[in-house]
Amino acid sequence: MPGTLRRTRSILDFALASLLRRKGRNAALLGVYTLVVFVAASLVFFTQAVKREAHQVLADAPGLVVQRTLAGRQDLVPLAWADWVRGLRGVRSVRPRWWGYYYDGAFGANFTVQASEDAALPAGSARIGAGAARILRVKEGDLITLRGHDNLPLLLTVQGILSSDSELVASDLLLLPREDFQTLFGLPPDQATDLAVDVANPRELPTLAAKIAERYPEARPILHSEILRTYDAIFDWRGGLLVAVLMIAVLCFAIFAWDRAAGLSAEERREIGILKSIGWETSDVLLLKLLEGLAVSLTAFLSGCVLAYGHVFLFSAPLFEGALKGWSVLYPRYRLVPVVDGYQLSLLFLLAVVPYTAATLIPGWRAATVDPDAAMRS
Amino acid sequence: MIEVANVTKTYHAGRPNAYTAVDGVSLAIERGRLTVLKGPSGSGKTTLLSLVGCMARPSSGRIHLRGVKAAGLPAAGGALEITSLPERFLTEIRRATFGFIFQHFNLIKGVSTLENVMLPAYPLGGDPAALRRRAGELLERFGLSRHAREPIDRLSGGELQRVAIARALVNDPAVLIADEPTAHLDSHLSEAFMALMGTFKEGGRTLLIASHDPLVYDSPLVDATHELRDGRLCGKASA
Amino acid sequence: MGRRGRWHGGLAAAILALPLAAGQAPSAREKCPVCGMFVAKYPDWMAVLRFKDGSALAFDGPKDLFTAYLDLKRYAPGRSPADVAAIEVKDYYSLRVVDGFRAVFVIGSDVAGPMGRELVPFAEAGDAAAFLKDHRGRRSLRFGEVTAAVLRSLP
Amino acid sequence: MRRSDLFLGLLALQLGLFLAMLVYARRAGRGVDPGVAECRRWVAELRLTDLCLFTEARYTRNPALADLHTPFQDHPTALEHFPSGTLVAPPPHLTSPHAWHPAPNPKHP
Amino acid sequence: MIQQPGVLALLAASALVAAFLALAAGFGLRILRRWDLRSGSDLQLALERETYLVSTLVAFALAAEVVSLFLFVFTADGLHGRFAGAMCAAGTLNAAPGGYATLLLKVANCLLAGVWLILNHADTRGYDYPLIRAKYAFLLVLAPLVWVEAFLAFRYFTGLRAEVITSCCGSLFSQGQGGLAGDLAAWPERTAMAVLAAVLGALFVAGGVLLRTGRGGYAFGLLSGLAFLAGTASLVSFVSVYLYELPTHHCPFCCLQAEYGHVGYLLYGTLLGGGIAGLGTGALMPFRRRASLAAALPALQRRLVLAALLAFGLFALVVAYQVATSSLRLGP
Repeated sequence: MPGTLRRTRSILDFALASLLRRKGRNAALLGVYTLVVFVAASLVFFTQAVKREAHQVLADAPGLVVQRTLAGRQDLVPLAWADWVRGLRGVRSVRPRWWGYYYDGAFGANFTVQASEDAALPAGSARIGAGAARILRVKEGDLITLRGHDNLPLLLTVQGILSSDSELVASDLLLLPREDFQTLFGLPPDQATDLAVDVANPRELPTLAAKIAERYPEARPILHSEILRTYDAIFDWRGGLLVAVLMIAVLCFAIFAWDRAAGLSAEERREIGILKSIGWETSDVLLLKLLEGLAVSLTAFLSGCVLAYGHVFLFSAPLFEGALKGWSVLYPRYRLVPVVDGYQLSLLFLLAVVPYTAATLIPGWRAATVDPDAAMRS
Repeated sequence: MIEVANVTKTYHAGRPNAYTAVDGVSLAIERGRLTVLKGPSGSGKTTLLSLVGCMARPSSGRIHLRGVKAAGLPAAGGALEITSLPERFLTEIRRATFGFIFQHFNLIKGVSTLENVMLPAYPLGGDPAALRRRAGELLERFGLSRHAREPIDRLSGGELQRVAIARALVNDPAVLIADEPTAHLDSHLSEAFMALMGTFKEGGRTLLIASHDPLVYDSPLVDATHELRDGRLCGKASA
Repeated sequence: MGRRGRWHGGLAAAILALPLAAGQAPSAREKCPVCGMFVAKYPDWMAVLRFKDGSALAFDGPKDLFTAYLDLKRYAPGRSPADVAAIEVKDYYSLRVVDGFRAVFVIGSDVAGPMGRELVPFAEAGDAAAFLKDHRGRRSLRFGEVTAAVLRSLP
Repeated sequence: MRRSDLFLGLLALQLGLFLAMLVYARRAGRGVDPGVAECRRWVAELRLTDLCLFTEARYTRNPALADLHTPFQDHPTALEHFPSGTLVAPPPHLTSPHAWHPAPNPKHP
Repeated sequence: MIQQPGVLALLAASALVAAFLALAAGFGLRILRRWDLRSGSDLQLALERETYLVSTLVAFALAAEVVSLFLFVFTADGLHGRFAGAMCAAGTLNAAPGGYATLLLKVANCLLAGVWLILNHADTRGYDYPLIRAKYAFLLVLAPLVWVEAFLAFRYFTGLRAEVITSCCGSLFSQGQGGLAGDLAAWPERTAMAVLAAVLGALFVAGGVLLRTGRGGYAFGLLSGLAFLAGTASLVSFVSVYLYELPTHHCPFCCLQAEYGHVGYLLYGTLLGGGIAGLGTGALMPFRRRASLAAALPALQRRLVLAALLAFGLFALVVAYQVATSSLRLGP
């Protein structure tokens, strides 16, 4: 065994020497490769982390949200529904929610306005999310003006700003007392946006949803598990789409690698001929080519993953911010809790290292089977 | 040591560009002697060297090696028949038995002198420190120590050949094969080369040189000469 | 929990009866004396058997509690049904701890507990009847009606 | 110093960083992150249902509560709204009536 | 079809491996038909060179298969949230036809590719290519299996639709359920333990005999195969139960998760390694009398036997440790 090990190390020595001799080209290859791994790994890390974050953060979300649809669009829910739902077995509480969107043309931001049940929030005051405060450039005690449905301005004193730790769920929130919410949007008093239902035993949720849907055909109950599944689906589905796009990049890269390995220069061909003439065997040359490939792909894989880790978890994925933000101006500042597991790593390995190795396999073999006497006959 | 019986080598057999480089050659090379293959270029000398040196397999005929140690191979009456062995085994025999000095030196550019000398031993998996020492000693013996760390590109023709010789010796082969060794040397260096061959012969190595340089085949060190023309032996072997 | 808990699991199981305050959640390491599962993983199904001396056994479901209660010789040697001070089970709908002696249990429903088919406990007979209808239950039983034969009918 | 030693050292360094990243991620995943705890508090208090990642439209701000017939979101595979629209697909419960959910199976670890 | 990064990567890898084996099989067919060692013709030289390519291709395929085997289980495990009723990989694999078949074929192909590489290694030790026909005939069997696997994987993943109601491992691997999985789970624990102990015991005896006398290689190979099967079956039947300390939980996938210290990798890794080495030993037996292998083969077989015994021994130790330290007591 030590013989095999020493042979591998000696051949590795030579593999590195031959990589170093073509510094420029191999550095370019390594750079592109690392970049591909970096982008793929960033994407995978980011989507997995957001998925898990969503699961953790939304663990205490309502067990069931009951909406009403009118001609296929979401509509206000009559408060009478709440009373009926409250009477169902297993329901612990039913809390109507009043919330909506408010577009502020001056700042170009889309805020989420929600009525707060907090008694400590007197009429004429508001509590706002950290991102909203940033956009509006206000601090505690300042005044903000919202334009009501009746075109009258609604003046609110900022009574508090939500902590920056909560930005992932509350960055764009404007929390208003219920009266102000109703004034702002002119909501009928006996209706709410939707109902948040909590149950003691989550096992009972599907049964409850079925009962509600049966009683109110226009109701749309959304289960807690469906909310969580939405985030899985979002980041798997379109994450997969991006990976499909990325795979084209990987493919291009593999073709590049193939070309690079197949288009051996006369110089390299001569070198392999020399090696074979001085006593290297086909499998030695194959090993040489394999080690050359591994040296590049392992370096690229490891550094790409580590860089992606830094990008996503230390710097909150600034490269994706543009894509996630869209044309909105509000973007939460958050730090994701690192998630790296075997699934992601074996996925990245399969996506990054395997195609490259595959692409260089046959050219490597072709190079390795140069006739040993070719060097003599040249 | 080496017996070549009725060996033919045809390249591209069955195709329009088929070409028989060696045609029915039989000869014997004896241990500890200096044998020269002479003939004009294109006469099949190089091909015959590559057949004898286990680099290629003949299209027909037999080559037997005597006194070669090879694990896992059958040796009938001490002679090893190498004509139909897989490349893997041919390589194993080759690197244990033969050292090659090529016409164009065949050194690898961009790699240091020392490493060039060590290269043939890499696949053997021997102790790297011992190998380095051995290569260093060889370089010292040929007066190349000060170039050990330099890339090969900066060396002169004579130095290059001495590096090539050092490389041929690094696995301590029983047979040295040289193909047109003096083609790129001036007379002075060619004589020095032959003197060196003389010391190897005294050291007990078998030498096989292909050349059309009179300085080589007329040298008093030569024990036997075989003349090749158009792939066939012509005339009697002179001993 | 998980692995770390397991290394100490043997220790915890050795101490069979632990004092549990009323309604108090069992420790993460406490295991069901019948099947050996971690009780804390299934808080919704937890059932507790309290003895008069203050000690208690926690189970991961009413089924295992009944298995033990009907065979105390085996699961709590040296004790008899007369030593039992209270039985606590969790009402399916409210998940509140209720008195097991007075609870109603539904069997044969489509709701499965950690050990498969379960006796689903209810504080109120009305709840049990509604559950029986919603979840296609077979029948509801009072505490005294639960026998070894009933347990055997629950795989 | 051989080249292979240098390279293996470099590789070991990278591998070390890589493993450190794994170990750190596992440890970070185990404890409760203060940010996560704060978010959970607000989710519980305000009965929130969604992350505030994309705020440009209502179906991206609250993807789990999106309408079946939101403008632009007329086909699941349409790239209706480029940047975040590529990330946000209609929630799965839109495509099938959730009321037919089967009773959940027994939980296991 | 579910567009998930893992699924895409798996399909791409399957396609790649299938293509590579198609290539290898093509070369194999050519070698089987045209091989003539006595000839020094260009064709023969080209064929000999192709053997290097084929072994490289198969080695690559094995490596890719092993990585994708893990990714397959990970992906199936990660997807369970998308299917109502699925709680781990076991449920996801049941959500569309072909899930289990793909997994089983993946495992079988890993084993076969491993054995092929062992044959190939032995072949390169002989100066007259002693196994050349056997190994390429074998390759022609292996390649269609890989194609079937790729096809099944494709069908499985395209057949996956979210919202499919599936059974989770709780119902799949529970007693009283029909089918192979249910039967395995219903296997009485003591019988399963006894069978595993007997097979492993016999394996060690056979290994000892083989090491000492060089006889009984076929028996050893057969027993290795049996030990692989018995080991897998015992994982479903009783090891899982002790491992999870849940008397009803027979899932063979949960043990891969962090909660159980990833002990599943050790168990499956040792089983797979032991199976490959043991079956390889058996597969080499017919060639022992070849003159060209007389020197090399016994040494190779010894190494393989030692490796197989080491792997299965480790497996047995881990299982014994799990059972001994588990605080689960079964049944009334």
